[in-house]
Amino acid sequence: MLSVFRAPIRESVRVGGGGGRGADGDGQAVFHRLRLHAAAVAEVARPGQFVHLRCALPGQWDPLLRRPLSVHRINRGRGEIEVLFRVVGRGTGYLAGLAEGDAINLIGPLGQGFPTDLADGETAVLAAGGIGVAPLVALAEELAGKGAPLTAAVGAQTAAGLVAVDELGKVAGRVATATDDGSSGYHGFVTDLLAGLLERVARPVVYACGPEPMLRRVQAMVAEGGPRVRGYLSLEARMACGVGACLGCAVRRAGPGTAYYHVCHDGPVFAAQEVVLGG
Amino acid sequence: MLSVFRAPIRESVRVGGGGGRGADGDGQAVFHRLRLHAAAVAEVARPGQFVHLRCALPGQWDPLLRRPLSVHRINRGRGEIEVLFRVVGRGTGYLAGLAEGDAINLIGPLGQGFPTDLADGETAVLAAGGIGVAPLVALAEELAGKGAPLTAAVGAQTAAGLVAVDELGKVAGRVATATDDGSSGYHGFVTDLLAGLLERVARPVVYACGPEPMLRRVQAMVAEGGPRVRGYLSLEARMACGVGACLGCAVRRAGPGTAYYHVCHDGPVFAAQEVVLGG
Amino acid sequence: MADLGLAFAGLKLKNPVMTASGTFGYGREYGEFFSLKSLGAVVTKGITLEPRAGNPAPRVVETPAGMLNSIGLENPGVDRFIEEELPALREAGATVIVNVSGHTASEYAEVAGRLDGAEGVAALEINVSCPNVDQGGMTFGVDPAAVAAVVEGCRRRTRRPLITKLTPNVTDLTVVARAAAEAGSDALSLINTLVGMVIDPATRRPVLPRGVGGLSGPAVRPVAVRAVYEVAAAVDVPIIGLGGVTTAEDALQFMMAGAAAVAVGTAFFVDPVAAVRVVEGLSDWCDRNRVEWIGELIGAANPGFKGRRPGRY
Amino acid sequence: MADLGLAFAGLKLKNPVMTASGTFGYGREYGEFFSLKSLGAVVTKGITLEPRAGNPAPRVVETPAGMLNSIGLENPGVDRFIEEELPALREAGATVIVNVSGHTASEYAEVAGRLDGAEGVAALEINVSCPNVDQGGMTFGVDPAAVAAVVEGCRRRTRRPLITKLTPNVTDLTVVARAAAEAGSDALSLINTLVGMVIDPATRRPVLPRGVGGLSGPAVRPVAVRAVYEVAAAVDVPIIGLGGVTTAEDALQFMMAGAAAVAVGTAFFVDPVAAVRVVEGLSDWCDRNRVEWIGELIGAANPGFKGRRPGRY
Ligand SMILES: Cc1cc2nc3c(=O)[nH]c(=O)nc-3n(C[C@H](O)[C@H](O)[C@H](O)COP(=O)(O)OP(=O)(O)OC[C@H]3O[C@@H](n4cnc5c(N)ncnc54)[C@H](O)[C@@H]3O)c2cc1C
Ligand SMILES: Cc1cc2nc3c(=O)[nH]c(=O)nc-3n(C[C@H](O)[C@H](O)[C@H](O)COP(=O)(O)OP(=O)(O)OC[C@H]3O[C@@H](n4cnc5c(N)ncnc54)[C@H](O)[C@@H]3O)c2cc1C
Ligand SMILES: Cc1cc2nc3c(=O)[nH]c(=O)nc-3n(C[C@H](O)[C@H](O)[C@H](O)COP(=O)(O)O)c2cc1C
Ligand SMILES: Cc1cc2nc3c(=O)[nH]c(=O)nc-3n(C[C@H](O)[C@H](O)[C@H](O)COP(=O)(O)O)c2cc1C
Ligand code: FES
Ligand code: FES
Repeated sequence: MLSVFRAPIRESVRVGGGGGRGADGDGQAVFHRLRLHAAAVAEVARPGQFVHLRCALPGQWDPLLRRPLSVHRINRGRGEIEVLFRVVGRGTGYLAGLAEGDAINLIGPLGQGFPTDLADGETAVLAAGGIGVAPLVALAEELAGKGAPLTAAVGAQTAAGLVAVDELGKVAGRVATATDDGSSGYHGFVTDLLAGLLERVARPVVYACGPEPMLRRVQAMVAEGGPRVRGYLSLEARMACGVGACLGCAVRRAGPGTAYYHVCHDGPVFAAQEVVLGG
Repeated sequence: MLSVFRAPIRESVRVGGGGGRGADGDGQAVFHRLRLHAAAVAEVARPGQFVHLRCALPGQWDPLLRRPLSVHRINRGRGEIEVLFRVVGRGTGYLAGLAEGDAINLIGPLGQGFPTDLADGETAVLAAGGIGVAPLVALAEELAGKGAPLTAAVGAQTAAGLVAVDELGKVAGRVATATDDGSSGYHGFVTDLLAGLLERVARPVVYACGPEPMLRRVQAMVAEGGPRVRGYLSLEARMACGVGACLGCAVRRAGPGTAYYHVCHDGPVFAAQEVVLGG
Repeated sequence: MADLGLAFAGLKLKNPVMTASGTFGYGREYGEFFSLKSLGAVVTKGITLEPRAGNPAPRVVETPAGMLNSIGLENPGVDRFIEEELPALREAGATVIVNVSGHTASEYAEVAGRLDGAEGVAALEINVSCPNVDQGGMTFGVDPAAVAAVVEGCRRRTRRPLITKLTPNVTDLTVVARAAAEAGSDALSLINTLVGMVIDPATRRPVLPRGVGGLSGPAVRPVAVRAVYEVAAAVDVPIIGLGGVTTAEDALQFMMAGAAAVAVGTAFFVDPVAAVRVVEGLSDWCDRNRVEWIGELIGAANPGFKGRRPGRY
Repeated sequence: MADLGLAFAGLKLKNPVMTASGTFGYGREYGEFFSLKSLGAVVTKGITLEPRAGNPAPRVVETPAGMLNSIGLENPGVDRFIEEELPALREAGATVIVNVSGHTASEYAEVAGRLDGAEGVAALEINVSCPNVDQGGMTFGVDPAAVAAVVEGCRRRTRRPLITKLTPNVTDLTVVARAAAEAGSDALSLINTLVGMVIDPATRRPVLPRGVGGLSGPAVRPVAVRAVYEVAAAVDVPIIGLGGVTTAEDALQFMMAGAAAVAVGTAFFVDPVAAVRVVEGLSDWCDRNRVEWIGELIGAANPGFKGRRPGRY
């Protein structure tokens, strides 16, 4: 049986990014991290899964829908999970306004996580665009725990958009970074870095999360790599239920004819060749 | 020019009443008092006027409408006002959940206050039912400041519903209390106490605020008193705009034909003979 | 403990709380949060004759206290529904109402016919909000004659109780309601979604690929309560009220307006156990207000209420 | 600074933001919060031939992200309006549009005639959402012929621009819109309120004494945007879009759907300076998005947009 949880906030912190709360006029992103007590969720959550959070007081119906956020870190011992998010609108604005001692109404963990069983000789190659880093930290921690070989690259528009690189570095070793404007790390796209990694690694298993154009590029790179390269993409979609009941979060299945997966239930993680992005 | 104010909360306290937040299943009332910094409001506010408070975060549209609350106390020197309210639903629940340091979006002061010029020989007689005491405290303070003779009676269903009696007592001297169940003070209605006061006072000016059945009774008593007794009632009505623009808060005018006053603009205080209650 | 059971239109419901079609899939997902036996009935996602892939993304968009959806009737088709989905629902002990859709009157009838043979179907709910391809794409639901034709067609192919689900996007709902009742519908469901649109100023396009979508959620509740109130004063067939039901108080509004039962839809997305809370809330409310049997409340706020009163469970 | 001025239907507006009739009185109250000159136009509360007392209390009730009202057209009648209210509006420098109501076509026409002589009336907005007493009480607005008759009657009595304000409570708004345009309406306003009801379970009665009321506010916005989108693809007269406008982004939705201007209504009750914020927000948005003249955005999201483009101010 799944439940609806009331998860007390253990820590609420603004992370990196620019000034002001909410997406600023000047496009500077603001990030926020919440550490929640939710033992039953932490117990079973897998990297790549998400939680679905109510963003209004009880009895208030606007904003109406829950907001999906990836499980950013899992601490089974303490019964805690963390979420890391970009403050973009009313829902994330509400969450960023919560403080230690407040509680969040959540359901989860939901969806299918990343497959983390690597064959001998395979190396995990993590690629994140912007806030897409959120689920990859939990993934890196799990892979590192299993002793899997691991490398990572993170990109963002500007240096201020590079978040959680330290957390990732702690388990993944050196993390290559890229920014569109060259304000930090490599001047260019994270997919350029990924291309380099794919050349250097014998049998890469790509795990990617980020904006759709980036994921499309990753999808193409995985396809070009042929059988030598496996790839998994974590997708976003507008959701209502988050559990597979409303069929709201469609993404096209690859293959002949028109058919859809549902991101909340069949995903959010898909094998790169399974889906048609932007379809 | 009127303005929309962002009033920082200086103090937020639960007052008297029973257990739990919100109106409890067992009918125990919960009361709350907020002290707000709103210098421009405090500057011009008069007893009997009200403020109109937004009860949702910016950008949230549910609950939609503002909530009217009487000015409970005015401190011009500190630029503060207080509101005292019963927690009954989503709006007052939201307000009761705010803490020192939060701010409220408010407009006001709105409406017509109590006329406080007493003729020689007149005595102010204040009668409150339940939370109807809220505006009468500011009134008592103003009357006392003017040196007007003053006496007061407060009633409630049970002892837990008697609030702000101390504040009132500080300026009005002894406050007679009544409860429907006899759990405190006189066992009966506040209007019974008022009847006694009207007999003892030569030229009473009645100021009443409370539930409609009580106000109807007061209205009748003022009428029976003839020219010897003046009376003013502070009314409630469902409001939208609070400023006289929507015509939502109608109360029937006394007299032939059908015509309406608007509580927010013509009131909330009316001379007892001006209005038809429950019409 | 108040008695919440009701019997009407050939249905026996242990309580008057159902699920709204399309918000509850085929019961599997929310069945992980609570037992399907705790509800009066489960109404399935709309079923068509052939499988349908549905519309491209995005399919949902949030609105103030509501949402728009444009799912496009994604479903596996009636045959696979009977094979793959119905058995689990039956085993979960749910009272199952199958929502039926189509683009032609004969498609509706054919689906009704195939379901007539299936075990564990308590009733059919005919969703007449689909575009009528034989008549230029206006929805069936706005045309009383078209509604009557669909109902009659289904009536000939099934012995199960028929519920007709009406669209509120009409000038006078009572006309369509009467047509459905006279054509043999045993009950009515109202309302389906209102037609709405959200435009994204940044892209200068409607958010949903088809432009419009169906508006649901608390925002539409006043429209739905009014619809039930009006129709309950015009026809005597039992009504299932829905549109923004989130709490027991909301459910009571619908029942007092004249609904024999209610359905919870969009509220599931806010609270997966919303329907269970409505059942519990109704029970508490009845106890507190000394209502022995919930059936007493039907039409209580509607002086013109015409309905036959349901029986006890 | 972007140019927000527009000229259409014989109106000159310094910006496309008006007030919605009935939410702004005669301008006096909110005129204490900001200068009426800062808006494109002020639309008055509905005026009838004779004074009206309006409905008993309560007249308003909150709903999720919306509200119902049942004011009952309380107003001083056209003669006292001209004498007592119009001069102040004129002096405040407002562009004044007078909302006109009636129970018979000749009542509308008579009000229009009396206003024709009054100084400082920029246009008339004909509210056809009143019950038509000559035709059994259905509102004029649901019957294209009745709408045409009202418009023609007013047209004969006034030279001022005529705006017809349509009710959304119909099956097909485009039919009524076409009837109004063909009868000589220079512009259309949409939408008026949806019909809704709230029942109080505690009293077992509708909260509003007349049962139903008009639903407005953010909750109805998706319905209103869709209405503008559909009508803007069906007729070429300019449209004033309203229903739940609270922010500049909302206003842009309406304009991109095809509205030449918008009106702010219920939002005033939330924020007395909402309309001013919409004007400022539009100006900012245009600057940020390099839109020189706001007129460029009209119909931008509507491939079927048929409207004539307004002129510059
Ligand atoms: C499976 C999944 C996992 C996610 N994990 C994260 C994460 O770990 N960190 C993070 O910062 N963001 C994550 N997102 C995106 C996040 O859900 C949105 O940023 C958030 O919903 C925005 O809500 P808002 O109210 O602040 O913004 P608004 O723009 O006001 O939201 C309006 C509506 O659009 C939806 N919406 C807006 N943006 C998105 C989006 N990008 N994806 C899906 N729905 C959206 C909202 O849920 C809401 O219904 C994830 C999305 C999905 C689908
Ligand atoms: C001029 C005026 C002064 C008031 N002063 C006080 C005061 O000082 N202290 C106090 O406790 N209460 C006062 N009230 C009553 C107070 O406004 C309501 O208790 C409050 O609006 C309830 O809001 P809610 O969201 O908690 O309740 P809900 O019941 O959820 O409110 C739903 C809607 O009904 C309206 N409403 C509910 N009860 C009332 C009511 N009694 N009067 C008017 N509208 C109501 C709300 O404003 C809201 O629009 C006053 C009312 C008026 C008109
Ligand atoms: C995502 C979604 C899918 C829906 N699919 C169907 C459907 O297949 N058939 C149908 O008759 N109604 C469908 N509806 C309408 C609902 O059953 C219901 O009539 C409407 O949503 C109003 O109720 P609510 O406000 O409680 O959601 C759907 C609604 C939603 C939100
Ligand atoms: C309190 C109130 C009174 C109204 N009175 C009128 C009126 O007299 N004439 C009219 O045409 N519309 C009237 N309306 C409808 C509004 O002008 C507008 O069409 C509707 O409220 C939708 O816009 P909104 O959601 O921005 O309020 C009234 C609306 C409200 C809320
Ligand atoms: S969000 Fe409902 S099916 Fe995915
Ligand atoms: S609340 Fe709008 S006129 Fe009083």
